Amino acid sequence: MCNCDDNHGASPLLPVVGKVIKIVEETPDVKTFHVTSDEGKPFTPMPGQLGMVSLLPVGEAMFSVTTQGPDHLEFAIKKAGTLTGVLHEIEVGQAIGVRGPYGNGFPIDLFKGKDIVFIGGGIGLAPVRSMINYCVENRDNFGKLNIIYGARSPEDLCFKEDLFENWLKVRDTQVHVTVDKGDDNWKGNVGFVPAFLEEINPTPENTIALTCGPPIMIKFVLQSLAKMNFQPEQIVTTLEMRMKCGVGKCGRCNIGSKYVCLDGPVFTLAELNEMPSEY
Amino acid sequence: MNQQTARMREIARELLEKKEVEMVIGWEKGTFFYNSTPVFITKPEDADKLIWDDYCAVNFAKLLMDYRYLDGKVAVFVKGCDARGVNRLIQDLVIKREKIYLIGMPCPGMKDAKIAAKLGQEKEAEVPLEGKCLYCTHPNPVIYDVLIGDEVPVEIREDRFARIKEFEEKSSDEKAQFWASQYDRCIRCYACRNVCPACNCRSCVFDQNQDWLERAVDRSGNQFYGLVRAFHVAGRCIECGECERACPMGIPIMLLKHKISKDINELFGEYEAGLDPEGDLPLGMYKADDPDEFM
Amino acid sequence: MKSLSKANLPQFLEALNQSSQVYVPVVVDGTSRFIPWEQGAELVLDKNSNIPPKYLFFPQTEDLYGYKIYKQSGERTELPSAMEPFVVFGIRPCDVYSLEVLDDIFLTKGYEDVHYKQKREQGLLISLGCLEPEATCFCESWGLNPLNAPTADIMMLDGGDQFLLKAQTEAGQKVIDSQAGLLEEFQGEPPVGKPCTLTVETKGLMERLQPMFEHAVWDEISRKCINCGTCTYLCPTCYCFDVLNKTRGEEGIKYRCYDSCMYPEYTLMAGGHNPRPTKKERVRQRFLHKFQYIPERYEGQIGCVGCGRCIVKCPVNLDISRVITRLWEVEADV
Amino acid sequence: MQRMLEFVGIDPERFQARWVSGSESVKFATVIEELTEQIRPLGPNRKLRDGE
Repeated sequence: MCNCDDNHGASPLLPVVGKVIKIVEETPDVKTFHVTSDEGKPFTPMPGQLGMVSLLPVGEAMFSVTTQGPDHLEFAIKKAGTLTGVLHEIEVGQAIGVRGPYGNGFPIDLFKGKDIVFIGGGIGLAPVRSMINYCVENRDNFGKLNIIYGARSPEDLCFKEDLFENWLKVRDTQVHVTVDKGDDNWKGNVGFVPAFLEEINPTPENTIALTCGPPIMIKFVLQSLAKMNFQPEQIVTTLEMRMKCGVGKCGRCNIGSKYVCLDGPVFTLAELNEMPSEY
Repeated sequence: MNQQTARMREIARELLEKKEVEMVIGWEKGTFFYNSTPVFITKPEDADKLIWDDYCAVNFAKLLMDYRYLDGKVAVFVKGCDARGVNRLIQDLVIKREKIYLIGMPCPGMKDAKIAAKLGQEKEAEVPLEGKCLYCTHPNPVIYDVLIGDEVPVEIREDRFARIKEFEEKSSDEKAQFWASQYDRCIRCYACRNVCPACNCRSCVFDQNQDWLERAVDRSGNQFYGLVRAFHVAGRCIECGECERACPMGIPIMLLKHKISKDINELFGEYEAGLDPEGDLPLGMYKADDPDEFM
Repeated sequence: MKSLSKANLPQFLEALNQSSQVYVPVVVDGTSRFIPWEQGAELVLDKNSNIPPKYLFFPQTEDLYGYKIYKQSGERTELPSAMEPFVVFGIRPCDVYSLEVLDDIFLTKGYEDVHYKQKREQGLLISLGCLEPEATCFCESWGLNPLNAPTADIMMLDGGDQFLLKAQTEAGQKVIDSQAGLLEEFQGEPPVGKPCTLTVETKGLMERLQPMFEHAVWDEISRKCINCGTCTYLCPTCYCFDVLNKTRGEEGIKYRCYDSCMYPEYTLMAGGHNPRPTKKERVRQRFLHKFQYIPERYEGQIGCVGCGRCIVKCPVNLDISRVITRLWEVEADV
Repeated sequence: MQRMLEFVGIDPERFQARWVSGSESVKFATVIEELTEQIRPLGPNRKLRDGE
């Protein structure tokens, strides 16, 4: 877990002031913001790590870095509150504060050489995508990739370009997409992710499942995975908690004695079972 | 053990045995002789925890809000101020009268726990009454299902507006300085709001996710909080004095509340909140002959 | 061991005040707190302060950095917070230890809180031992000694008409040497203090609590709590804070201020999900954080120093020492 | 409310209450101008300021 922040001695809460160079509208309520700074990429996160995005005078909040380029970071942000509401109104060129990377990120060694089942729901695909793209860039380190993703409706599907083009070109990679409610020109599967997962029925042999989505979906996905006898150590998820400082000091994001912003947000189900169920 | 305590335990045991109520809320002995603290009894055999002594100052009305969705009834012991607190919640449509069983306790006035702690048990006789009991006008509960013991004589120990008139004589700079130094000490713990039966809004203007009040603790923010809360309970404040008793920093909050009550009495006629849940609220309705000095 | 006659105390403080700002416990409008020393200030030295000295190291509201509103360009400016040296006179051993607990939290685990660190480095502690702990004190139950704060710079005891001073660090020794004129040698026996009257069993409390997350006792304990912030804001070991900003026109200040796990919005997330929706979870979090999570996360560190401020000031007398007793009484697996 | 502002030490000449309906735009303008003229000589209001 890297804690080297470039401004040694200065407060870890001090952001780097960067700039939004591109805004992609994924869905009516999700936009992806490409952020860079004068010195290029503000920080280099591992897959699953978070960044604290601040837009003053409104406020700051923690978001997963969905993917990154050589000199920019991408944050996929759903409109859900005051800050995210304002973020959805800004234009390219807007100054934006960023600090990080925070959190432990996905345990890469656990995935090495294994087949991986990615199960995402709605905006939950954002953190999962950082791992998918990492696997695509280091394809040989990993086994078969099986991406299962669902959203409320076809227009709510995030990262359509990846889903229907880029990821299909990757070796040994299947992409299964479902929606809760289809519309007239939707040809794909219609149904909830947990049921869809059981239809696809990936084998637990030498496989790691990585899931992230709304709490209700996670509850049933975990049940389905158990039915397909995935062991708790084979299931990895990333939690959303209210985080304020991002450096394990403000005491807010604790689950038991663990701080989600430092010891998380990524936990295996085995670890979660040890922790009090208060998340 | 005084006979009120005995009677309290009897009634509680009966109510619970006959399953007329799911829970009985009363006082039990706390850590020290000057602590009588709320207790929630659900089993008849626990009724013997109940006590009635000179330190039962805690007002339960606000705690009833946690049980408004309980399917059964809740019994609660009410002094004069507690009963007005219950009326406050009924009138604000927060709890329903038929869901609570009220056991009235005529109140001789409670002793000041903070001073009792200083003086110690030997000098207990010298402990004065709580500030809020000095100006109490209704020691006998105004609403109850059953009354324990007979009513106590109503003797006004201190006119509740005396302090106000005295304070009004000061110059505006003195007043400003007084309130500045008082609210400089506020640590924004919101005990005064959380203990107040009149503060029963579902979501409060001072909750964090509404940016009306900055959480930075400074003089203007604290005064904004104190004053706005005084205005929000204007005409509904039952003057139970719990806010002043609960304040860890000893800020004289009741001065603000009594000032507003005095103004309401002068502008809209004699009125004491929480006496009759059906009556009109002075600031809740409009009369043609309402004064309008600023027209 | 040196001795300082009580008559010379004002002189002693005035002399110290020349080189570094001295803070002393004084009653301000009925509540005692640590404020800058002034000639003629009337110190309260018979019992602990209502506001803990933690406020000097971790203030209730503290500015972090300034900023200009982010438009096409945005700016944030580090605020000059060069902290001059200061002296805390009359801090009690339990509060000195509470700073050690905060050191673990603010200065370890990969990140250092620079604001707290600066104040900690600049602060010199002259601790006054408690000859007669108050009825609400139970520091001894946590293994602390009311007469001695090992990490204080100077340890002081009340010897009747004089104070007995013992330097415990170089900085402390320097202060003693600089005030040699006012001090005399003391040969006699230091006074003996009384033990705490309030005691609770704290050994093994962490292990005891680990299986009790779903225990029904939490319902019973939390019922009378009114979820105000009094206990958390007066506690010397509570450290939770919120990070916010206040804007005035084009510029603003990013600041942090105390926050309390007792408030419902503490864990409320965008989209409405709240892992601690009711009073029970919040009251449970407060006690588990002190008795289990801090010891678990910081290898046996304690989360409560038994100062008793929350016992004194809780509007409904939810007494932390009785909670501990209750947690031992109930059978573990109900 | 006027009495309360006085009670917490705001100088009485610093505030006034007027009844102006939304449609009385002329009266609204004159009332504001009047008030500003009266207040300006009193200088800035020191009270209820941030942390002074």
